[in-house]
Amino acid sequence: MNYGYFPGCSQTGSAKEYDISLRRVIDKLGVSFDEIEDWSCCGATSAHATNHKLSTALAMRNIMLAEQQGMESIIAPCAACYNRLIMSQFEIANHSGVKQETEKLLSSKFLKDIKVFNVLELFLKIGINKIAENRKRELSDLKVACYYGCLLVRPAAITKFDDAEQPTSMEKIVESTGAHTIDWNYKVECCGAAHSIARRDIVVDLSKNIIDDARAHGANVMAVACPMCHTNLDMRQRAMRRKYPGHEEFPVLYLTELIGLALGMNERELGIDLHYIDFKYADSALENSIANKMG
Amino acid sequence: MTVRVLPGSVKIFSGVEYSTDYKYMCSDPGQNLIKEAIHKYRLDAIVVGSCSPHMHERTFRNAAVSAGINPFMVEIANLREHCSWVHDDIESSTHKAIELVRMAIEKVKRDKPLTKINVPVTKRVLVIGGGIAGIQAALDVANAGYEVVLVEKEPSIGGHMSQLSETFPTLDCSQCILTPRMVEVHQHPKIKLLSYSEVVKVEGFIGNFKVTIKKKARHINEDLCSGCGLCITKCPIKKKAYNSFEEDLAFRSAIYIPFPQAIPNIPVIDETVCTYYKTGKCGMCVKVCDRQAIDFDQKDTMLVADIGAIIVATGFKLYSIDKKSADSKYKGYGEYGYGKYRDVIDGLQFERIASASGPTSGEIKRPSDGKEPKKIAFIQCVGSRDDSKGISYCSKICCMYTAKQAMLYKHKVHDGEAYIFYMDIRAGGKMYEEFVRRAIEEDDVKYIRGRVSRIYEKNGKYIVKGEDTIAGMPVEIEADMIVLATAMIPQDNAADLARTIGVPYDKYGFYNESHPKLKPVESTTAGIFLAGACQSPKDIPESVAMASAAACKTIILLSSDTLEREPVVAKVNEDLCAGCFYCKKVCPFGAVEVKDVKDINGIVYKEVAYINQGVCQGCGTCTATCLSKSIELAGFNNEEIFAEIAAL
Amino acid sequence: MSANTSKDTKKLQPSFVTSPPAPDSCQNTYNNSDHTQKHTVADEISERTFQDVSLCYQCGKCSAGCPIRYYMDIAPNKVVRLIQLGYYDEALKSETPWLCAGCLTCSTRCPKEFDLAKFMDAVREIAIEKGVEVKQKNIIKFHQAFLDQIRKHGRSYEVGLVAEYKMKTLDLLQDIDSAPGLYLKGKLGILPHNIKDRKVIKNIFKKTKNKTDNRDTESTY
Amino acid sequence: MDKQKWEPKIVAFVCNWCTYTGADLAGTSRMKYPANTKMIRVMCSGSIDPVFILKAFERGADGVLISGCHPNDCHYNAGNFHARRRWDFFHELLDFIGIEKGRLQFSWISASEGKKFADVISKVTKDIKALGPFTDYQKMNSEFTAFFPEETAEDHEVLNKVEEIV
Ligand SMILES: Cc1cc2nc3c(=O)[nH]c(=O)nc-3n(C[C@H](O)[C@H](O)[C@H](O)COP(=O)(O)OP(=O)(O)OC[C@H]3O[C@@H](n4cnc5c(N)ncnc54)[C@H](O)[C@@H]3O)c2cc1C
Ligand SMILES: Cc1cc2nc3c(=O)[nH]c(=O)nc-3n(C[C@H](O)[C@H](O)[C@H](O)COP(=O)(O)OP(=O)(O)OC[C@H]3O[C@@H](n4cnc5c(N)ncnc54)[C@H](O)[C@@H]3O)c2cc1C
Ligand code: SF4
Ligand code: SF4
Ligand code: SF4
Ligand code: SF4
Ligand code: SF4
Ligand code: SF4
Ligand code: SF4
Ligand code: SF4
Repeated sequence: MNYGYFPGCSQTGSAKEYDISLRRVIDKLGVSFDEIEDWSCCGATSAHATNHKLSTALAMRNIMLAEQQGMESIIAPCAACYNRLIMSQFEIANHSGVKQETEKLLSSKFLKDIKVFNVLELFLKIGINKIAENRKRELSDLKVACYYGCLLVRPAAITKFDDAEQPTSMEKIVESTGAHTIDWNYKVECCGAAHSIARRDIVVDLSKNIIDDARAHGANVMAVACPMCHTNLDMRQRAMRRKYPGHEEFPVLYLTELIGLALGMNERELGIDLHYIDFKYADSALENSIANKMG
Repeated sequence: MTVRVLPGSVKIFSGVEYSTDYKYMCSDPGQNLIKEAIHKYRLDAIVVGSCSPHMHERTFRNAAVSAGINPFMVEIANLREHCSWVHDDIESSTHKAIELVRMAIEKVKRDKPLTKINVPVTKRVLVIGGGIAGIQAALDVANAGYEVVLVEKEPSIGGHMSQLSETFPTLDCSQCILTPRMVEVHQHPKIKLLSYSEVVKVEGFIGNFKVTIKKKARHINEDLCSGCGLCITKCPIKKKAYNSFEEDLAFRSAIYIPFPQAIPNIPVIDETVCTYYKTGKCGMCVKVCDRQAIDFDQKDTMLVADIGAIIVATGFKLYSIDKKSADSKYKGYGEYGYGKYRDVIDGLQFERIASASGPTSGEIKRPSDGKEPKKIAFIQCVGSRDDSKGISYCSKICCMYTAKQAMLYKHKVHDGEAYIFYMDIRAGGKMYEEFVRRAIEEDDVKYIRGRVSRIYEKNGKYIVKGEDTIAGMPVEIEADMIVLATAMIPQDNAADLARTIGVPYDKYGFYNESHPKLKPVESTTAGIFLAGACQSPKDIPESVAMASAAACKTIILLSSDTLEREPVVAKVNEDLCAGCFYCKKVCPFGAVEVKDVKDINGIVYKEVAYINQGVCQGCGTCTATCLSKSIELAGFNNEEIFAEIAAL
Repeated sequence: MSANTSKDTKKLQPSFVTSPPAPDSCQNTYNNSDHTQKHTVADEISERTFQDVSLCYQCGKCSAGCPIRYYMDIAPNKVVRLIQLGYYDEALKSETPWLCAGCLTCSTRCPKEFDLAKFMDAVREIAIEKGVEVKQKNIIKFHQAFLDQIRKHGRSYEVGLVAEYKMKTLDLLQDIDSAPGLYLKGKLGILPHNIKDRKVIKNIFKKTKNKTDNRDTESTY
Repeated sequence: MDKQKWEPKIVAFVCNWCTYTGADLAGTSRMKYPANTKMIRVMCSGSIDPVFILKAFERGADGVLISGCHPNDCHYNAGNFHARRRWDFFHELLDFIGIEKGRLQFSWISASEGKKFADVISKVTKDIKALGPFTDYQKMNSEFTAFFPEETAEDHEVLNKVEEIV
């Protein structure tokens, strides 16, 4: 299978490891990407927060490029990008005039229907049994809180791939790595992503609630599928501790890193060492789990 | 308009034998004038230029009849409401009056004598559904001296009311007022109760229905069983099936009577859990029953009944917040956990918990750990008034039952706190608003205006995230138990049943009344009436009022031996009919049937439409639809209307 | 932001309010407002969001679930209410639309299927066009800085973003605990990724620039 | 024809239960409207055959009005639903055969809308007056009438929909 790839801006910077781990993992699973050539920012949050026409045009430029480069579908690993892309597609398809207006701005016409997938859909498409089959490590001592954040499954009427309130697709994927998942309350609560810089105080509070609930329900690691979530939940833990001195560090991994671990890669290969909160999946654990499996 | 000139003007139209004018044509002297003219000039049709036919058509038709001509050979030109009263200009209105009379003349020339249709009436009423509405209707009809067949799909009658604890607005015990009624049904010589039965087919038409009823196998011989209940106590299968009467808050045995006051008080064996049906062993019930009433081989049986009128009283169902299948028109509440929290219950479950005969003997305990909830939250309009979940209407009764339940809670848990999240309080009814105020003022129930966004569990408590939209403040309550006032929706099979018996239903599945104001208990199908919550959400007083009204309407129908109907019905010309059956598709009343046409050898060579004159209501939709123009509506056939057009 | 406060412009208010008891402090901030105008702010919002504001029946479920609710000056449902009734000034001046994180929780749960997140987008957009003074200056500056990066490079360039944001807000200390860390971990590039076809991006920005926006081109939307 | 003195001839097909009764109410309320319109009463607007309209034009009507109960308010539940579907389509057809669309008008008038009835009649009369006399009626012949029944595809669709709803 071959997909068009829209990395999104964060993947080139603060979420480098998401990009790295995603590429490594899918390569191992026998899938490859073609990065959309000369892609540009989808405009996420700031554009649609302030100018709807700009927002649609910025997002749709990438869809247009994909179409012109002969792609049928695109993977957008960042939840915010994914959301912007499908919402813009929805606007164009459902509201009169938007399509023409956007085509004018891009001086080109939309001819095909390009399907945009998020990273969960990607793994479901690849087949979670594929992960299980290629498993090198048994992550059975991990109790994972799967965090979808707000934009991955919403709005359900448009995303159409999982339940908006009680989603389960990420759990299915994580369980294919041999790790356990927990049921918790903050799966789809927002971490305040958009305000990461301008209102860090809000982000710190919201992210802390999310981490606390995961811990309270017995999780020892969290899986995310969005660079913005990761920034808030990982990087902001220092600020969290400043504001809430009792805060204990809690590791937050990208879903792709978790899968990478299961496929036998190490922290360095997956970029886990780039996180703020250390996560050492010690080789002892590896041995333990294998021993457990044998015994 | 100058009336004076009319007689002379219309006299010249062909076919007019005599014309005259009179000031009060509908008065006795006026009518006599008509009768005399009929005799004197041997008239065979008359046109009256007068007021609206809706006013005096009947008067003039009767006059015609007494003078010996067919009542349908009378046409009325509406010269008052449609001409003299609405036009000032004398010349043009006089001209119009002449034309109106001419149109009527042209029509009457083509009118055919018609006779009223007489259909016999079977003096037996079918009541479908044995809730309070069905019970009330059955008793009223039976007390008027007519036979009633009451069909109830469950093993016992009683419906939802039998599950309620106490009822608003008086807080009297539901069972106490219902049980005597149920017993009365059972003992009434005119009522035949068919419990655990369903209507599977309805044929025929008003006064003459033929109804097929399936009596499901209870595996108990009803004639032998005394209802002693020994079999139930001895049945070893005790916890394999949820007790649906207790809203799944308790278990029941494989052989069971739904609840102690059940009517009839005869058990049913649940084949899906009984050991005998699984392994062929056990038979404990057989051993203990000294009346040999257990009959494992009993089969479903079909009964056919001749029925004159039908009352549908199949009630409602409570919406559940569970996740629904993708094709369902409803959606569940993921934000409230799709029903995964055990202490988040619905209204009927609370009724059972508050009921003295319920699983907790009336003590307020929460299902998860049996502890008494000290803080309870009620959430109104769950499902209702929610376009996104598929139910746009207001369920009408939940404001009231929520107030009632909060009160009952406060009466039983004195140190408890009760919060109600509401959007509006709809308490229109006698003593209803007073009842709600009592909950607030005397029982200190806290009403918070705002829809709850989310419920989740945290350390054994349920966090209710709300907003007080009046104060403009966010609200978070840590409750021990939550009661959802979920919507009243139609029964699961409401649409199927509607199609079986031939009543129309709305987009939700509630049955349609014939006119929302003036014919609220009639369905649009003649001879079929509606009662209770199958028509729309209703409380008990309304259900009962509607049931009595429906009963009264059937009694009116049954009080005569034959039914006379206006002969304005459609008829098919079988030679022309192409058998396309478009007419069958459009007929709103299902009056069109398929008829085989046979040649002399008795071999069917074509199918044609046949219109059942008892069912046809004379709307004429079929006539306009028929491409081969094979259908005519008596009294309004094409020839008559063309003549009117031609007379313009 | 330029304040267009002018004492003699009439306060925009619902037509049923006859004598406005408006204290000076809530005098309107528009430069082109007049309550007799036919095309109201509510109409404008309906057009941009393809949904009528009258859909909302004020149940409050949006506010009940909003993760940012506690930081807002007024509840999200109240912003809708103000627009429904024609209290445009109050709605546009509220911090709430600026604090809204666009998380779609409200839109997902609204019983009337009203897309409140989209509504908030439109309110912000109109507030900018009308030149309403926004109290959440940092948020607006962040958006400006973010979009400037895209305009210049075609992609968001985090170093540039943070630098520009700092310049705008003069809040030089705030992110000090993460930015150096990011450098050390090799996550922040020193140079921006410029896309090739920056012309088209510039063009999009130019063409979609809000008409009534008359501030300097470099740092507006 | 003397344009000055010319008065349009209008035929209204109305249903017995709503519009006819509404017209009665206009009468009892002494509301005034022009006398150009003559009414033909049918049981339900669903029973109005398009042929009736063509016949009316053939007979020199300058305009035709169809009026029945409001949707959902039909005495027969679904009759006017059929009417509506049929008319949408027929309206187009009329245009196609060269009769100005404005000559055929529709409205839904309930039994309690006497005022509306008077208003509608006044408006229709005005509209038809503005269109001037319909002179093509001599050219019309039963060909049109024969032409109409061919249009089944649309009816098909309507019928199928109805089946789902009823
Ligand atoms: C939680 C709750 C609390 C309430 N509290 C009050 C209160 O305090 N006061 C008050 O006035 N009202 C109250 N009500 C309302 C009351 O329950 C209803 O008004 C009443 O039950 C309606 O009666 P019904 O006979 O129309 O319908 P139902 O009670 O639903 O009875 C319908 C009957 O028809 C049977 N049936 C269904 N389909 C078929 C079929 N196809 N063939 C044969 N039989 C069939 C059913 O089994 C049932 O027995 C409450 C309702 C709820 C949900
Ligand atoms: C402003 C208003 C608007 C309404 N709008 C609607 C609406 O849109 N839809 C709707 O469904 N309902 C509406 N209603 C309600 C509706 O008017 C009533 O439901 C209905 O009129 C009640 O009918 P009734 O026969 O019970 O009483 P009434 O209409 O009051 O009739 C009672 C009759 O009894 C006579 N009478 C009284 N005392 C005696 C006596 N001692 N001896 C002899 N005769 C007596 C009276 O003169 C009167 O004729 C409205 C009501 C109001 C006030
Ligand atoms: S106008 Fe009608 S009511 Fe009046 S006298 Fe004549 S027939 Fe009777
Ligand atoms: S079946 Fe027999 S044992 Fe059971 S209740 Fe009836 S009579 Fe009693
Ligand atoms: S045969 Fe069935 S119903 Fe009878 S006692 Fe055994 S399990 Fe119970
Ligand atoms: S009756 Fe009350 S609780 Fe029930 S739907 Fe209506 S407003 Fe909501
Ligand atoms: S529509 Fe006409 S031709 Fe077709 S079946 Fe009915 S009567 Fe016969
Ligand atoms: S006239 Fe109406 S009710 Fe009678 S058969 Fe035709 S469509 Fe059915
Ligand atoms: S949830 Fe929807 S309907 Fe309710 S207040 Fe918010 S926007 Fe309005
Ligand atoms: S989109 Fe905005 S208003 Fe809606 S819930 Fe999220 S933050 Fe609150």
